[in-house]
Amino acid sequence: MIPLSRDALARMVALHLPSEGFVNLGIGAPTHVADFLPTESGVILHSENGILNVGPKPAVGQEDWDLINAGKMPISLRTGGSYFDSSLSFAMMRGGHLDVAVLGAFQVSKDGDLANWSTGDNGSPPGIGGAIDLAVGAKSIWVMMDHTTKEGQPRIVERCVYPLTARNVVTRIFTNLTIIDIVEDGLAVRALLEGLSIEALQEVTDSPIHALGAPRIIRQDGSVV
Amino acid sequence: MIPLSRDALARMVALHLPSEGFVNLGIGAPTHVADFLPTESGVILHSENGILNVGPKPAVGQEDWDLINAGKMPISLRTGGSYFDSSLSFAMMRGGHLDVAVLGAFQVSKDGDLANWSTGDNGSPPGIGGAIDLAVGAKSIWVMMDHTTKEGQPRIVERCVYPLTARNVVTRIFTNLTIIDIVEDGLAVRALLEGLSIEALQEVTDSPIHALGAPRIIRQDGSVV
Amino acid sequence: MRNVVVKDAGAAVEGIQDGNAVMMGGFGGAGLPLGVVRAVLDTGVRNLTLISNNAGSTEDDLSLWFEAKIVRKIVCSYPRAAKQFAEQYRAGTVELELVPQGTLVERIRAGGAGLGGFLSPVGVGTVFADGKQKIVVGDREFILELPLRADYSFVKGHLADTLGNVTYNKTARNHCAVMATAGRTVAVEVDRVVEPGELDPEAIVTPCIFVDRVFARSPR
Amino acid sequence: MRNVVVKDAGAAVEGIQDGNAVMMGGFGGAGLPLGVVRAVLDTGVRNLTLISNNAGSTEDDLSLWFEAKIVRKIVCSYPRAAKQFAEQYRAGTVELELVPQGTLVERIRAGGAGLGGFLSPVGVGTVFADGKQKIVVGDREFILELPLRADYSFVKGHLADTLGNVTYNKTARNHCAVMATAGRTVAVEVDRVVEPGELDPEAIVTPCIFVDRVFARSPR
Repeated sequence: MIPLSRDALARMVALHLPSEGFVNLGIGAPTHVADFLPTESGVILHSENGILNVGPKPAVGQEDWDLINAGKMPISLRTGGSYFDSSLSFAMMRGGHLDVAVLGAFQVSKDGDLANWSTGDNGSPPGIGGAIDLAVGAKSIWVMMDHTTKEGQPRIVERCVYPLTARNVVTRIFTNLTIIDIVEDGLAVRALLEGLSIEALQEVTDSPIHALGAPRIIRQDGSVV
Repeated sequence: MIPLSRDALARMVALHLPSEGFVNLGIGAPTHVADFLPTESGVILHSENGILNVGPKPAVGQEDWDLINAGKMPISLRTGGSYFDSSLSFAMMRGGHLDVAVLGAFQVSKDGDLANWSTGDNGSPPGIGGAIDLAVGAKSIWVMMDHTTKEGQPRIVERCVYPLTARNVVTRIFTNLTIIDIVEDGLAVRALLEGLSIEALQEVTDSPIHALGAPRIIRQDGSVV
Repeated sequence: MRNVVVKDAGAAVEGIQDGNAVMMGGFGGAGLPLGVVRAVLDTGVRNLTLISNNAGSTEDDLSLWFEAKIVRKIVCSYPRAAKQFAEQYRAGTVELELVPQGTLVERIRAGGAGLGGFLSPVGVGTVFADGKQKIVVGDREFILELPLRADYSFVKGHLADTLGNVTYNKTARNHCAVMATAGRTVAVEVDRVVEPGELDPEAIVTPCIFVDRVFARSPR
Repeated sequence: MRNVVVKDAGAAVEGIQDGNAVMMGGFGGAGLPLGVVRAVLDTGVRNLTLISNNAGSTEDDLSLWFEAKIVRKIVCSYPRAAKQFAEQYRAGTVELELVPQGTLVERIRAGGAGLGGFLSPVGVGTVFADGKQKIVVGDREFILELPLRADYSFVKGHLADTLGNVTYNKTARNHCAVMATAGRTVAVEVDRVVEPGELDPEAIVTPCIFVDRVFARSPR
């Protein structure tokens, strides 16, 4: 049983985004989700630096450095897109107008607390950016991350030890092993990587999990059956 | 000695507006000031419903009811004008970006308190509109009004009896008899209608006034020499 | 692809219920979605809370709502010159919350932008401060003003594309652009519906994320 | 007629003094007025408070200010990936006030709009609430965030007319439009200066009332 590749994880998230929904993909791994969105999904991507209906990155040599995403990478504008200033952009975010924000995370707690901006390392300057506004404002906050740290430590925890981004906001976690919903009675496993048992997943998860009905099966390519 | 006509009062105010200044003319008599602005003044007029660089009213039959001023009368847009929404328009006002707001008033106190939205009559619905935002926000608040009520009662008073619009905001009063600055040590008469004495003006003013140097002379047409 | 075009004003107001809070764009007649005014009347809803800069004149406008007595409360900056409203007001059958115009639009903006309120210098030392929390910052006193949201926001745009991006015409933009951010359902009456790509992305005032329904005004 | 065009970046920064607060537009390089970056360096001012989303990368940008040690404090949302800043930060020679990006732009807007502050849900229950007043409205807790203004706001526009009306280019609009409302002196570096009337009145983003100086960027 091999954990999902980055591509497969991105594909799995992409396939779950609501049709015609307004979605912000956080910087880092979440941005990669855009590459796996089916064209017929109708998903409209927002980037907090002031653009709605983000299109794919332009061909090499065609970059316009006045047309970038929140990760400061060149993008394009889809037909029907628009530009606006940061105050309107963050009004969209904080005001609950986005259907889903997909964010990376260092840790997520069983209560949906999110820690994704700092590991508390005081050696380098901290940066918060717009992730915190997304975490507070979008209708649904999804996290995508590796299930454990490089050292094998769980990232889904009873209580975050890293500085929080926001409390009680995450509703769904996509990892390279599973899809977990954070619901009233705890962490509910909706889908499991093919060949992985709930018991094995529990071993790398620092908070009790339970199955939501019969969990669906995640294939190696990120599709869920 | 005849008090200034409405036209002459409007002309007097127009001649005092700062060259190339950003000015809002309140609804009612102040709106009339626009008709007396010398073209070379370069004054740029703002109207709070979302327009900068207001031009004259259009010819009869040429009215566009999507192009109106705060008094809901048809206007035009001068070259270099712009449209914007109410939130930006009131940001201009409250944020101190206008050089002068010219407002009508029922009463002004010696401390610059302004009462211009209600006479306390409970029979008809009150209306506040945007006058209060102007009164708080513009760099200079000028009032233009008849010196007394129709019944001959002073409008410049020790203390307003009508509900206040804002406290300590008016810096200059233009009436059909005088121009008075509200300064540290009280009401300073800058200009007097030709033939009118300070003593005679004091009789129709309910708060002590004093001359600022030798007051200039207001001619019957509203010019000041 | 997303398409928010509905066939007429009736479809634009679908779902409105007794007791709803409704924002109506416009300053005077400019920006007032007139088709919506009539369509709401036709639904027979009552007890509305109306958030609007004005309360109608004596014309074919929001006065119709007061004549039909479907407004329980109005949040408004300038309800003067509104004959039907004035009658209801004097009879005590409609409640008025009078709000300075700039404060009104800023409260709506706060609602749409997810803020809990803002500190305003407007109204300090006047009756507009009555009953409101005062907060001192530095040596200056402010009034805490609270956000406004509504069940429905109805505004008048100029052009909209089928995705729901909207432009406005001249001073008809007024409160419309902000109200379009603060309704749970936002419907826009426009002069014309166009295809995606026909509006300049730099000149779109209300991006489609805020808009749920769009319809073209019928020729009068 | 009003004409705010000045000849170059040097004229645009005239009057800047030691200890001034300076807003610099831009998100990454988009919207950063690069001519101003150099012109401010050339004046020899020091001890600036810099309000900016970023702290430069290692390129020809705000990093130059940190290399030259002319910034005493930065108010910023994302100073990571800024090598020269990081060195100063680690050495303790520059103060950092870290502000969430949306809060940063909203504080600047509040400054420009004459508000005393606003109630934000962002940061509640985190270190971003430390030292700030909490205000409960209904059953929800908010943080009181205070306005930001500056002695100078420098932003990058696309086109400006001689009156000072400004448009922006694509995502280079970002913080620029709001910063242009919140400086005591506002100077805009643009790609091209045009005559009044050449800009669409519906598409002007920053009306000229906010703008004190405009200059055309030199070809690089």
